[in-house]
Amino acid sequence: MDFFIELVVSALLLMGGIFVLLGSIGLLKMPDFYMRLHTPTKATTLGMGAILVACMLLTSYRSGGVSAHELLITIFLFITAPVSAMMLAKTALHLKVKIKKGSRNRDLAETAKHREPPSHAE
Amino acid sequence: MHILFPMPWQSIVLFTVWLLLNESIAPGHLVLAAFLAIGIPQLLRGTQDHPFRIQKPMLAVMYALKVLGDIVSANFEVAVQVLGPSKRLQPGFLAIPLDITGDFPITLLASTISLTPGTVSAEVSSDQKWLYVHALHLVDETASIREIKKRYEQPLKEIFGC
Amino acid sequence: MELIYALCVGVLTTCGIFLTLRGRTFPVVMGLTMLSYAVNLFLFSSGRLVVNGAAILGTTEQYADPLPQALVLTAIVIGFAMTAYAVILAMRARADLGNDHVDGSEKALDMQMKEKLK
Amino acid sequence: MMQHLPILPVLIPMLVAVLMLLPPFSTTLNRQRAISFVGVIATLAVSIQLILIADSGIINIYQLGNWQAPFGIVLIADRLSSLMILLTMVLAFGALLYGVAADDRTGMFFYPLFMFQLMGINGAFLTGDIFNLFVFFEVLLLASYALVVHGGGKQKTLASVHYVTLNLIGSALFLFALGIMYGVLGTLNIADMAVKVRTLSGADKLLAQVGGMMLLLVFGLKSAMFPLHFWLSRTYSSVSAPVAALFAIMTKVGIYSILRIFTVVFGDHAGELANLAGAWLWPIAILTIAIGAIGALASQTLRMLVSNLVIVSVGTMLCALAINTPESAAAALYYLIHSTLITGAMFLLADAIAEQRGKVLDRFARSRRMCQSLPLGIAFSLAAVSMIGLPPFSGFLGKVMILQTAVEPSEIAWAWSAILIASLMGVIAMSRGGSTMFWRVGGEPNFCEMLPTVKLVAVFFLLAMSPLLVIFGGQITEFTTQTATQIYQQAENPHMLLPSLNTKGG
Amino acid sequence: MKLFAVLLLPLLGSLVPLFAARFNRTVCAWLTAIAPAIALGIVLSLSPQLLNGEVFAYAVDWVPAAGLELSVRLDGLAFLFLLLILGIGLLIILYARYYLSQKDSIGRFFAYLMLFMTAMVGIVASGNLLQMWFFWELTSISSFLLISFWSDRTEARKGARMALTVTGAGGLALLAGVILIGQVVGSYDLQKVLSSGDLIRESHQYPYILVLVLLGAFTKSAQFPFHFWLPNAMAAPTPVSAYLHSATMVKAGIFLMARFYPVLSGTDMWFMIVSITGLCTLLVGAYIALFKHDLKGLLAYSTISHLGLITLLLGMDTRMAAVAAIFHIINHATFKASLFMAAGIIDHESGSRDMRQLNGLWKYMPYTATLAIIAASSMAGVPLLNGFLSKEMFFTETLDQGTLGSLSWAIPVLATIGAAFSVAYSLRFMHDVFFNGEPVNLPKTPHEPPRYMKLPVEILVACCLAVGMLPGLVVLDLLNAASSATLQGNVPEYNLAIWHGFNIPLLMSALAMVGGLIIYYNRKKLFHFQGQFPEPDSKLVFEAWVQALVRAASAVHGWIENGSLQRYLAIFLLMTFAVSVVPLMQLQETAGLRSQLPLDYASGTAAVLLMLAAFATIIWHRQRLISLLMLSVVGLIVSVAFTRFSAPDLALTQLAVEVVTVILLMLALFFLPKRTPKESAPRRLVRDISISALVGGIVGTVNYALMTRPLESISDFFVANSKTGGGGTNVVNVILVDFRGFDTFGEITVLGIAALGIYKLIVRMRLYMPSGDEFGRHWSTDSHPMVLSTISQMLLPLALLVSVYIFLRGHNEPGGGFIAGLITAVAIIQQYIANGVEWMKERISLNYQALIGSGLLIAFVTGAGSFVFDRPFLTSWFDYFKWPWVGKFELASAMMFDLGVYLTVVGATMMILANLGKLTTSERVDTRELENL
Amino acid sequence: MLMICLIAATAMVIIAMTLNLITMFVGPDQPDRILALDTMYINSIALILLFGLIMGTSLYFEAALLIAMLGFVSTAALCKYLLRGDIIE
Ligand code: NA
Ligand code: NA
Repeated sequence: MDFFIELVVSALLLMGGIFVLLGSIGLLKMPDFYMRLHTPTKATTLGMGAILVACMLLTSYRSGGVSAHELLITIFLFITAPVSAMMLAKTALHLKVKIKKGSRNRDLAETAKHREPPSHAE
Repeated sequence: MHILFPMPWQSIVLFTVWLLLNESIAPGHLVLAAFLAIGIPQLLRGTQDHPFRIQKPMLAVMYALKVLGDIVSANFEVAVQVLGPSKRLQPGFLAIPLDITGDFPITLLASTISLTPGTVSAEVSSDQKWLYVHALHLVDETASIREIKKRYEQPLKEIFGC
Repeated sequence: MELIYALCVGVLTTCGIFLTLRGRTFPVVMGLTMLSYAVNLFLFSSGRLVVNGAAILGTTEQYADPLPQALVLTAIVIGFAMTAYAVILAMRARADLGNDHVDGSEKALDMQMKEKLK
Repeated sequence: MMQHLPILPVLIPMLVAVLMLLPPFSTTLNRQRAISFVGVIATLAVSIQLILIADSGIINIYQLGNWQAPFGIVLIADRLSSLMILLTMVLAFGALLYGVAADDRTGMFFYPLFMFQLMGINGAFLTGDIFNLFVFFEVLLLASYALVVHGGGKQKTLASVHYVTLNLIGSALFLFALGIMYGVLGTLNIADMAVKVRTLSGADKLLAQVGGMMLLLVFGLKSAMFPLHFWLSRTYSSVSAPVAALFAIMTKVGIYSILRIFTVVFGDHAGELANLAGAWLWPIAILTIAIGAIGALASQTLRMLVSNLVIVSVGTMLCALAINTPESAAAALYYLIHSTLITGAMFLLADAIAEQRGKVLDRFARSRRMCQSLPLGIAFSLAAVSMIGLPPFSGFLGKVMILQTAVEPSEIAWAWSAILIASLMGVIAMSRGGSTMFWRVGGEPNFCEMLPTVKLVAVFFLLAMSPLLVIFGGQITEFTTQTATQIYQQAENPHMLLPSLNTKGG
Repeated sequence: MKLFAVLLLPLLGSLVPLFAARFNRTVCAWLTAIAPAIALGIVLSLSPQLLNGEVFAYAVDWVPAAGLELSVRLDGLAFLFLLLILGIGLLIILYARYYLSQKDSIGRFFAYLMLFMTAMVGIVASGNLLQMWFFWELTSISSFLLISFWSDRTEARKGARMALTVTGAGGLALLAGVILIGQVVGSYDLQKVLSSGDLIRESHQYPYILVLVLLGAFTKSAQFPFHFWLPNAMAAPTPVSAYLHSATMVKAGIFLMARFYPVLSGTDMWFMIVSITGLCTLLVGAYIALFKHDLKGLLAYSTISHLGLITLLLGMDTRMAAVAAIFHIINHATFKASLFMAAGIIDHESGSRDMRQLNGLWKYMPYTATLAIIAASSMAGVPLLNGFLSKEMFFTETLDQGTLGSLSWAIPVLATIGAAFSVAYSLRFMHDVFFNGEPVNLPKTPHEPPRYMKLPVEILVACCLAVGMLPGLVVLDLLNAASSATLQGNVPEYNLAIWHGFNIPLLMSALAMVGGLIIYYNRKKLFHFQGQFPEPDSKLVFEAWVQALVRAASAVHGWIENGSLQRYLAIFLLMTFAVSVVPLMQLQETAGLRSQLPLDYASGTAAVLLMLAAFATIIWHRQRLISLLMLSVVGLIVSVAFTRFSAPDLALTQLAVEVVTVILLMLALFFLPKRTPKESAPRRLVRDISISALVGGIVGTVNYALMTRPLESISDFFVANSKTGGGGTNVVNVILVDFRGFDTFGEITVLGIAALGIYKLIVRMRLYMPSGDEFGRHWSTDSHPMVLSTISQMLLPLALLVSVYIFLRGHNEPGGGFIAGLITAVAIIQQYIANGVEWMKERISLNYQALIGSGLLIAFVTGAGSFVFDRPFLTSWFDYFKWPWVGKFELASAMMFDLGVYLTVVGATMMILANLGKLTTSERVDTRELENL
Repeated sequence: MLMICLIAATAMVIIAMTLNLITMFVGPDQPDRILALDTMYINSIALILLFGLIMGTSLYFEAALLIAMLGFVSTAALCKYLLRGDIIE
């Protein structure tokens, strides 16, 4: 196998694995929900992207053609992940989950919950 | 034309996706793809409440690439934040005043913000004038807002002309 | 691999049955769902476990037994129909009987528990 | 079309049911009634044709998709399945006739579900493939779930919760059993299973034994054998009348399956697994009779009483199956025919009686006099005498034949005492109940709502089968004897059911 | 044919009154009488041969499999009984016409009566034991109807039930006895059985046969201790009592003993059981009869006593005793029937049957009194009457036997005492009713009955006199014929003279007469003595027993079937464990010889995750949402496992189904309590955990044992024929739509039915919607978040595209109609979630029911299409086509079938979910208080 | 090297899934659990793709695609449930 492709694929795979793992570590480690929300939305999505690209490269190489359908999953994840995150944030606002002490603009959470403009806007 | 392609962008996407799915540009698939690209939008006529028009396609591509880059670079930042002690983080909420209008552009902006580092969109105010965002490490509130507006909202406003 | 597979099937069966033995309709439905997972895995494995042998002609040398797979597919669909019916029936029971106990009344409460509650 | 005859009892009800989901039939009840009758009568005609063919000794094997057994699914129209189909359709005709009078308006989809139920039952009787049997079990079960709640009401809902849950566990068990059978035998065709079971030994034999016993429980649950009978009385006594009548065949699906599988696959010729069920069937049969008899005595309503007598009848048939000879199987089949039709009639009758007794319904309590106590009384005495197995109606004949087939002293001791004592309990319970309902009456009814004639016609249609079964007892027992003989021949030589044809006709 | 006529005529006769009831009662009676009269004529026409000892037998097959024949067999014994049944039956018809009142339905009465007559004729004229039993039980049923004729009277209903229960029980015992005889002899043919006496007596079943047959006989003939039903059967109209309870039905038991006399008698067991039972019955009946103030009660107990006497005779070890028994059957029938009728007349004309009220009736009805006194004298055994003759024979035989060995002397002594009581109650009947002062408070002033009501009594009394005075002329031939039929051999020499000279039997008679007079003279003291004992009303006692039985049954039933689903499930599961554990215990090695797959860490970890999630599901089962989330994890990992083990189709299906299920569960959870209350005690938990673990252990063990053993399966065929025969490379899909398409056909039907059933459940569902969550928080006001709605709408066409993709490739690669259908359904559901029901209704209006219907119809038509080509249902067809420029492509009937699957799946899933969703579009009601947590 | 990286990536993904399950256990709130489930869905896509790469087949691609689609639907439904109770209204 072409060493270069192997190298790239390996690197992508490792990167993907690491980001996926990081996303999940962050999910467990972060002190409040909103902070936990960040890591899977970003890290996991990126990790997935990396793995999918590796997948694409490797499959294309192995089959000798162009394998691009993994791209679909990637696009799909990039479209849906932020929406999921937003829905979750919305849910968290609604349920008034605990916000880490010392967070800034904690009052905005209440305003956001009611979908009102921030108080300083009036 | 409008009858055949009520939503041209949708048809293009469907056409492309079909070929991607089948990983083939064989004539048979092209025919099938064309058929589906016409047929499905016809079938779903009226189910798209948020029509949009892309005024500047090239800019859109640029925007996508920029966001992609931001995602990659930003993630390393997040990696550090995750691995490092979280006590040092200073999270907080932001309320970003919106200049763009329309469901689709706002959705796109919110999604971009969520994907890019440090911020997650949380809620849109019911009048669609404010976007609430949670930031993982909020140092300068106004600077962050300005950065977001400039980096993401502005291009979107141009792309969709809204 | 077979051992841990069987272990999983056993555990799923155990948990599914435990839930179906509860006194409320919702856990019972959950238990039935869980049990159907166990059943599907069990039926599936009656063709023995094969790795990388999907029964698509031309993709591999050693094919996994396709027949149990077809059976499981049928079983999944039927299981879905059954579960769906059970779920709605649970709702209907709640509507008709006023509570979600499987016997339609809470008087069938465990005797010991009753004493305890006193 | 003649060679497609075996599949028509499945296809006709299905087609009728499906058409009723679509316009123009989905819109009016009258059209649904009409097409349902057309469907049932057509299927009845087919079943008569089937039994005529079967009576000439031909086993009609229908290879679906033109795939050769054991690879494809086959339908087997032999004497036994043809008999069961005919029985089902006669019962269905009566139930449908009764249903037309009122019950079709008390809930949705009565006719489609009724026809789907028939499809499931007929399919279960015809199929020669064990997994396909599972599928048709599910068809008939789901249709029955939906029919149980037909008409609505707390009792039905509650009965349904129990019925559905127990049967869901039963379905899971069925699949476990199928997994084991396939895992050991590598085949699903019943005849092929029979061929392969003979060669088993060692661990394979033990595993197949587990699978076989699980199958027994699955069929036992359907047939309401002790201790899996708990669903029966509450379900049967709360569902609407035509549904209950149709359900009379449901327990028989279990009995049929036990007869088929535990004769052909696990029968006398099953090598080390010969007579697998025998040791268990005896105590189960006796206890089933006992619990049914006890339940009959404890019953406070006619429908409850009939339900418990159904359990007794199940135990009686299981006794015959436990004896496990062609003669006992023949006797069981005769008894099965009788029991199905009379149970069906009795449930219809119970509903008619309940309708005329005001709010007392079918409870054994003092009430006003029935408006039509004469026809109902005649019907009741006929049904009651038949049901508890006294002459001159069909109940006694089946019972006598089952008693006759017990030959071993221990068989005689157990089976006879159980069956005869249960009969006595039946006599006590039925005479108490009947005399209370018909004779312990106070005052004339203040208003008189006559039953629709068609309801009485339905009741008497099914009831008339009982004397006919006695009058033509010779011919019918001749047929059941040949049926049983055929089943035992299949057990001896399963290759009868495995024709070697070309793999694909093209 | 003549013979069958004897049997069929009464049967036809039972239909006559149903039609004749419209005429007046006399006509009805006459019409009814025609059939039995002809039958009697036929019997009499055969009398020369029958009296000569000839046997008429004719049989046709009825149910050969059961050994049941339609047979008639007439011999001397049958002849005797037929005369009694038909002759007295005719008299009863005449009598009943006057006895029954206007408001009684005479048609119904005669119909029952004739039915009963048919049954009796059937018993005595039967040449097949099963047929005999058939009619035996028919007598129980018809007598039930007759006794309960006045069904509005409690005692009639209870008496009838008691009679039915006791005689029915006896009948069942008889059935067992008959079948045993049939098994020993190998036939139910009476002639064969009668000639197999030794075979039966020597078989080891003999004791059982004897006891069972005698149980039948004793219950029917009201022998002690089964005698109690007879007095209570007196609630019947008197013609019934006269017919059934004196002349015929109770004699059926005697007939049975006589019939089986050649087969069953002759052993010590027979003698002991029969004679002691007879003796006890004789004494008990005679004693109690004296104390009955009710005329019919007295007669009933006297009947019991006389039946005991006959039984005793049959139980004695001399052949002559049997002859005496037969003789007494005749005599008892005549005098007792006439006495009953006389009692009926008295009751009818005076309105009372109580002997404390009835006094001095001689003045009012001297003619009837004369008849009654003659009959009662016969009963007492007064010379010149028939009762005397048979009683003398009885006494003779008591002296002649050695049944009880050295205690045999007791029999004559006790017989004499019994006879004395018999004289006493006969005296009471005569004296207390017709003399003994004036009537007390009678409801009516008594007078003679109508002319023809007396006629039957006159005829019977004439018989008593004729037999009593001219026995040799009147009855000798008949007695001989009946006796020889009973004994199946020569009748011993005997002399039917009125006068045998001074001998011991005569002395015994005299002693009995004197004793009877003394007893009756001292009756006041005896009544007083007897009055000290509480008189148990057997009706109440019996009813109490039945009640106790019912209560016990209810208790046992309630204990077993306590209405708890949890218990039923537990029993079911334990049963499963029980049947599986037996073979598994014999399994030496769990693991087989098949080489196992190596365990990789990823699979191992996934398995651990699966198990953890499963445990978490049950640990959190009381917090339902969390439990549901855990269940989703289980489903997810199961899907992943399917990909790991080479089942892509399964993975796809499992995933799709799982999501739909979770959505469904969430929809349901909205209406259900959000938490499960803690209601299982620790012991219950331990029980449940044990059951679950036992069954789970079995399943796991079996699974392991299976997987580690090699398998020879039919699957190679599918792999080999998938492409060539089915036209697809995805073998699983080809199996689904072709090899085993019929399964799929059933499967989609199941789905369709489920949807219909669910719709049925939903339509009538009345559920309150919670206005807030489990913590009482109000719901969010944003019903359809803009971002979700936007993205969902955008994804809809893509999802449809994917489902088309999955659909089209199914035949060759993972996918197919079912998965495609689920994807489409999920895409639509997503729109429901994101945009709401209203939005969907405006934009996509699909008739889901029609969708299911057309899906199933397409599958059906595809399958049935092969009929056109004369192939079996679902025979598939495929071919490759070339289209210029586009290229080669395949068309297959399987795709059409798959389309049917697709439509059904979409229709069914949407019908379930969308309708469930619509439930909530109605007004929200605040019902937080309903949520009891 | 490729195989090692594949196995390493698989290991990391499976560890990530384990962590997700732990998150689901510890919560503390319902959104946390849903988020963890959502992440688990995505991680399982990675797992399936990696399995495919290791085995050298792309037969499981559709499964991965489907998880991506269905995971989203499931998460949206769960959030909707917590927000509104009624997911289809
Ligand atoms: Na007196
Ligand atoms: Na809703």
